[in-house]
Amino acid sequence: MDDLYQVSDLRLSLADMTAKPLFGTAPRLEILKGLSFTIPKGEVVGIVGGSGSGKSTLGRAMVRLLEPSGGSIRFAGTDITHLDETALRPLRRRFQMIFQDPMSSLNPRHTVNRLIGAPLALHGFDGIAARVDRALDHVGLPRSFKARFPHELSGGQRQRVGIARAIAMEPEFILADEIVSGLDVSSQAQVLNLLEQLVRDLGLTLAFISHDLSVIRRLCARTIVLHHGEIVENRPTADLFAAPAAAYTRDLLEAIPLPDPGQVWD
Amino acid sequence: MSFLSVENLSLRIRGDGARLLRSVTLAVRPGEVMGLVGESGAGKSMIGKAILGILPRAVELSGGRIVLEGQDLGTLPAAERRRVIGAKAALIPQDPLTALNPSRRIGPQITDRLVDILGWDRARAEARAADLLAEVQIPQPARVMRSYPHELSGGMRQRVLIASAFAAEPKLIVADEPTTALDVTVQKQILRLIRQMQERHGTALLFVTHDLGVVSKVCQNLTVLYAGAVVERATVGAFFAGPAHPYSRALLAATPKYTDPTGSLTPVPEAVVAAVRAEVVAMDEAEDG
Amino acid sequence: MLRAVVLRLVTTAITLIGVAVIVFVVIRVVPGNPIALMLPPGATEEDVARLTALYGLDKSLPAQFLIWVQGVVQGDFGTSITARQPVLDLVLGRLPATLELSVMALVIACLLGGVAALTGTRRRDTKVEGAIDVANGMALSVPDFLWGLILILAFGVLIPVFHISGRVTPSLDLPFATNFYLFESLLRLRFDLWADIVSHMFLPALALAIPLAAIIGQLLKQSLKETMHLDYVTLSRTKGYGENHVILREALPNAVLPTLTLVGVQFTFLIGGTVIIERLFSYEGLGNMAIDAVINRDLPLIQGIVILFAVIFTAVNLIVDLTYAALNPRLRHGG
Amino acid sequence: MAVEGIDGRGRVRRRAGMRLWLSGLWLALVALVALLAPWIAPKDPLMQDLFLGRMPPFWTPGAEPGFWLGTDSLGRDVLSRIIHGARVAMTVALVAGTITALIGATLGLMAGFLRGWVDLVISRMIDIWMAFPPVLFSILLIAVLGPGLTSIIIAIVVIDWTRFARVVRAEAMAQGAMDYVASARVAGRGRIGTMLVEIGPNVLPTIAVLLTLEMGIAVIVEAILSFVNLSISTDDPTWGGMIAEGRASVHQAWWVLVFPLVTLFLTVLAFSQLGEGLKDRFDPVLR
Repeated sequence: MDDLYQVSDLRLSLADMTAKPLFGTAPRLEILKGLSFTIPKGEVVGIVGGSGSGKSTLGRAMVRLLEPSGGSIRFAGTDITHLDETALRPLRRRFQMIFQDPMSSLNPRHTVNRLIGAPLALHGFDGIAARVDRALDHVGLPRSFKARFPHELSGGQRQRVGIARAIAMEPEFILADEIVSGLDVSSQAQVLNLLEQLVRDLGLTLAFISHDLSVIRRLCARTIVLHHGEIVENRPTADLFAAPAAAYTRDLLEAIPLPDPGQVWD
Repeated sequence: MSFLSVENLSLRIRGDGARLLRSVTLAVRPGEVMGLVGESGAGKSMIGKAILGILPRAVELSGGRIVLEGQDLGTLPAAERRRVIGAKAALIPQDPLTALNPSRRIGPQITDRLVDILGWDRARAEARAADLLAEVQIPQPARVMRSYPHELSGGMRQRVLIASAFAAEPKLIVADEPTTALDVTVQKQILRLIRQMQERHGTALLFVTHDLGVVSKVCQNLTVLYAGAVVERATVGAFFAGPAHPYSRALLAATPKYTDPTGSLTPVPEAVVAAVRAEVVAMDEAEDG
Repeated sequence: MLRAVVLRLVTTAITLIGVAVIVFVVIRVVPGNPIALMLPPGATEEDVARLTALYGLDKSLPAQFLIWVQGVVQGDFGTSITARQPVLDLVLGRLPATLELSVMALVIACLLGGVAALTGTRRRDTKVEGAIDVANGMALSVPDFLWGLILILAFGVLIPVFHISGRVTPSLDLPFATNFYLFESLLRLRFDLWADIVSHMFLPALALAIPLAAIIGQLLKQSLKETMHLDYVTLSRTKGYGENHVILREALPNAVLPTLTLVGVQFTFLIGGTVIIERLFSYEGLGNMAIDAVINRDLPLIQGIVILFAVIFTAVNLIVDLTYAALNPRLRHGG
Repeated sequence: MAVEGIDGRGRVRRRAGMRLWLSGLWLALVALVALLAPWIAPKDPLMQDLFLGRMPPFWTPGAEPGFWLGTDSLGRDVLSRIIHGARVAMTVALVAGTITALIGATLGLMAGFLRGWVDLVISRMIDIWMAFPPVLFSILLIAVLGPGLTSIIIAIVVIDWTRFARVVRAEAMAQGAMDYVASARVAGRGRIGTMLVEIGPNVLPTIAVLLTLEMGIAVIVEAILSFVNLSISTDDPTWGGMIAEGRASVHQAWWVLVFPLVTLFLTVLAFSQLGEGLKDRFDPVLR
């Protein structure tokens, strides 16, 4: 069993609250329209797409924050498509998620120590204090930050706490959902380098969701391109950049403004 | 001959006196496209806001002046200043989703400036609006003018805002991160549109952005800011061939470039940040005497 | 859409039935026999039994409820024990007084609250806004009952400019065909009567209005200030418009909507407040009658009044929802 | 926007600190007076003397020495009755407020976070409760339960739990949509655990504000019930009872209405200002 994730014909529809009539129920909107792919152990895969492509929904389905309405997701051989919360709990440690907005994903009333340590306690880890220290070391934050609250950190530091919380659980898989899109280029580069190094050092399997192909290129061995809830391309990143097969991928690539006045837009 | 000149502009936060802009000097020629670049907190959008007279209440002008076509805006009475700005300058805002009033139809949101401030008659203003909508490639302009903002997509709304900015044939347009909220494919179309319109109308453009890639596509000249101070001024050609200031160099190195697969990104080194910060502090000390 | 309307009607019906059941059960455990109160001293056991049977009080609770519901469906809410008149007539006779009071209070609240919100927004981040916030805070934390007492002292006793009891000066000759005195006096162009009625209603209406005015002032100001930060407001400034235009034309129409739904709920609280305010000002409305009904253990009358209040509350909520839909361009144009 | 907040923040904190102190001080005073009532009241609050009826307060001509705030129509000392009335007011505020908060907040938290059928049942109940005029409902309940302190407390709890349930439900729903709740699920925390550990602390400030407000409301409800003559027995001194008496004789003896009214007003105001002050204190960003 080499594939950590096996996703086949994944479908998901959500209630469309924007079209909800004043009284009554909202119509359902199909977000994911039958996706199939696998993620081998140890691979870093990029998931890219525009707004409304369904990339974040796919991520949330993979870590089972959302329940798919069709198809299946297997994680390490276990079918997790419709598992209930109790059955999922022992598995939860093994797939972790880093969120886009660290301000809303870190409980404003908990200290950094508690944010990283409480999930560990929940899963019966021993030596929690030492593990929290080590996680902070890993992400390059001073140990003295343990006493701080999220609002006392900068954006880049908060995102590091999010990463520390995920890796402290010693997971097999991490899902990173647009984790650098809110950051300035300088902290963006720092966080990306950190993630790259952690993947190498800890042997993680990583899915990296982004709207930005340039970021994907640096980090990911393989790239899945989503468009309107369907996979339009799923290939090694180098191939994809050298010769994009799908028209949408080509458009996407050409539209990226390079920091180079030599690039000409027709 | 520059028709917009910002001279030694300094801004502070009212009350605690924290500096937002430190003696910024800037000159824009008619028809020029000038990029204002910097990371968050660099004060780049504050310059545009100061020019357009829409600074937040908590910010005060602590020095310098803004001259638009020979008129020092600071010397004009408030109502007159608003009228001058309304007639000569315009804004393309960042977020097309919040920049159109959801309870008013599109048409009046384009024509209101022409009718109320410039005194055009309504029929002429509406004809002008329809022409502009056609110019920004909106199909069925007459129908769009009767719709409400929520009936249009994000890209369409940004086109409406561009049309609206050009309505009064302003001499200067400030574009404040106009494509940050859009997908890259839409961004490309919008950037090209802004550039086309600017060339056709001969308008000067002050383009505020954090994205060096966008600057290289749109601007002729650029000004790099750090902590409210100008770090570097250059033509786009010279800058991307090799920035003069170490901070600009570091910023360029930290910008991802997908055509360059092996080169890993270099975060802005701490030493560079410390050096540029020291420069800024030195400026402050010189100013405080 | 049809399904949605049906759903809404069903939930409304559940609410009303729930209210009816609760009142029915609660008042039937009232200690003290209402029949005994009605009869002159020295009435025989037989008299009591006869009257008990007449009002159906000898049957089981579910049976009584069924009889009552059957009656209600036919428009018969029973007969008041104390007044010996049909409950429906009594209640409908008093309803106009309470409605006029509530609507007058609502109008005052909207005026006061609107002015406070607009002034606070126009002068935001200044001492004026601070003063408005303090006034709002005080108005909000003290309920209508206390405002009523304070108004009685201030404008009824200290500077006696308004009447503090009743609905109209009793010696006046009333030519009215309905009980909507305020409305009808205007229609008949009897401004003398109208002034007298307003002078009676003003203080109780103001007492009811003060807390609601504070809520409107606070919510609308907050909503306006949030709207003032949005890009379309900024854009309007760059076009050359001044502060007043920006607040009134750009911000206000959008700020009113979120305030509206909350004001709907608060208006039902205001109507609920008429019960004690009418008592305080001896104003002859539904609420005053309700308190008498409780004190006299007039079961059919209590039931009728409570149900009527519940109907009014649900109707107000429905009207608010419909107004919201009518004002919101997103819903109006099926976006 | 960050820029705009900076100026305002310091001002908010200063004002909040002030009102926290003032309202705390007043409430402490009322509580102390309630505790020590039998020892500090200058007269017996029940003692009637028809020859001393409607004596004005001490600074007016015709005042009777020893009766500082005057007497009511039965010649009872107004000051002593206010002091003794504080006992009922404080008991009702603390006991009814706390029980109402516990029940209402728990139901609201469950409805807002657990959703599903729990929410359906609780929301429907809230709807039904909201269709009652609260004052009439409380009068009705007292008529059923009979007068007395316990009845008042029960009536307040039965009627006002929705005030907590509604607000806490909305707040829990808003907090439940935040990503920190999703991240707790990713960490493997169960539904109940998430509700108590993650959501709980974030709705606590809201509950605290509502609680102090409710304490003020409880005092008012007691006063209203006394006013319609349904509270405690008519002899026992309560602020509401005194106000009812004062209202009846407002043209002859204003002081019988004014003094208990001012006391009640200040107490209710202090409770709500205490809540607002606490909310700012609790806010981790403002702290």
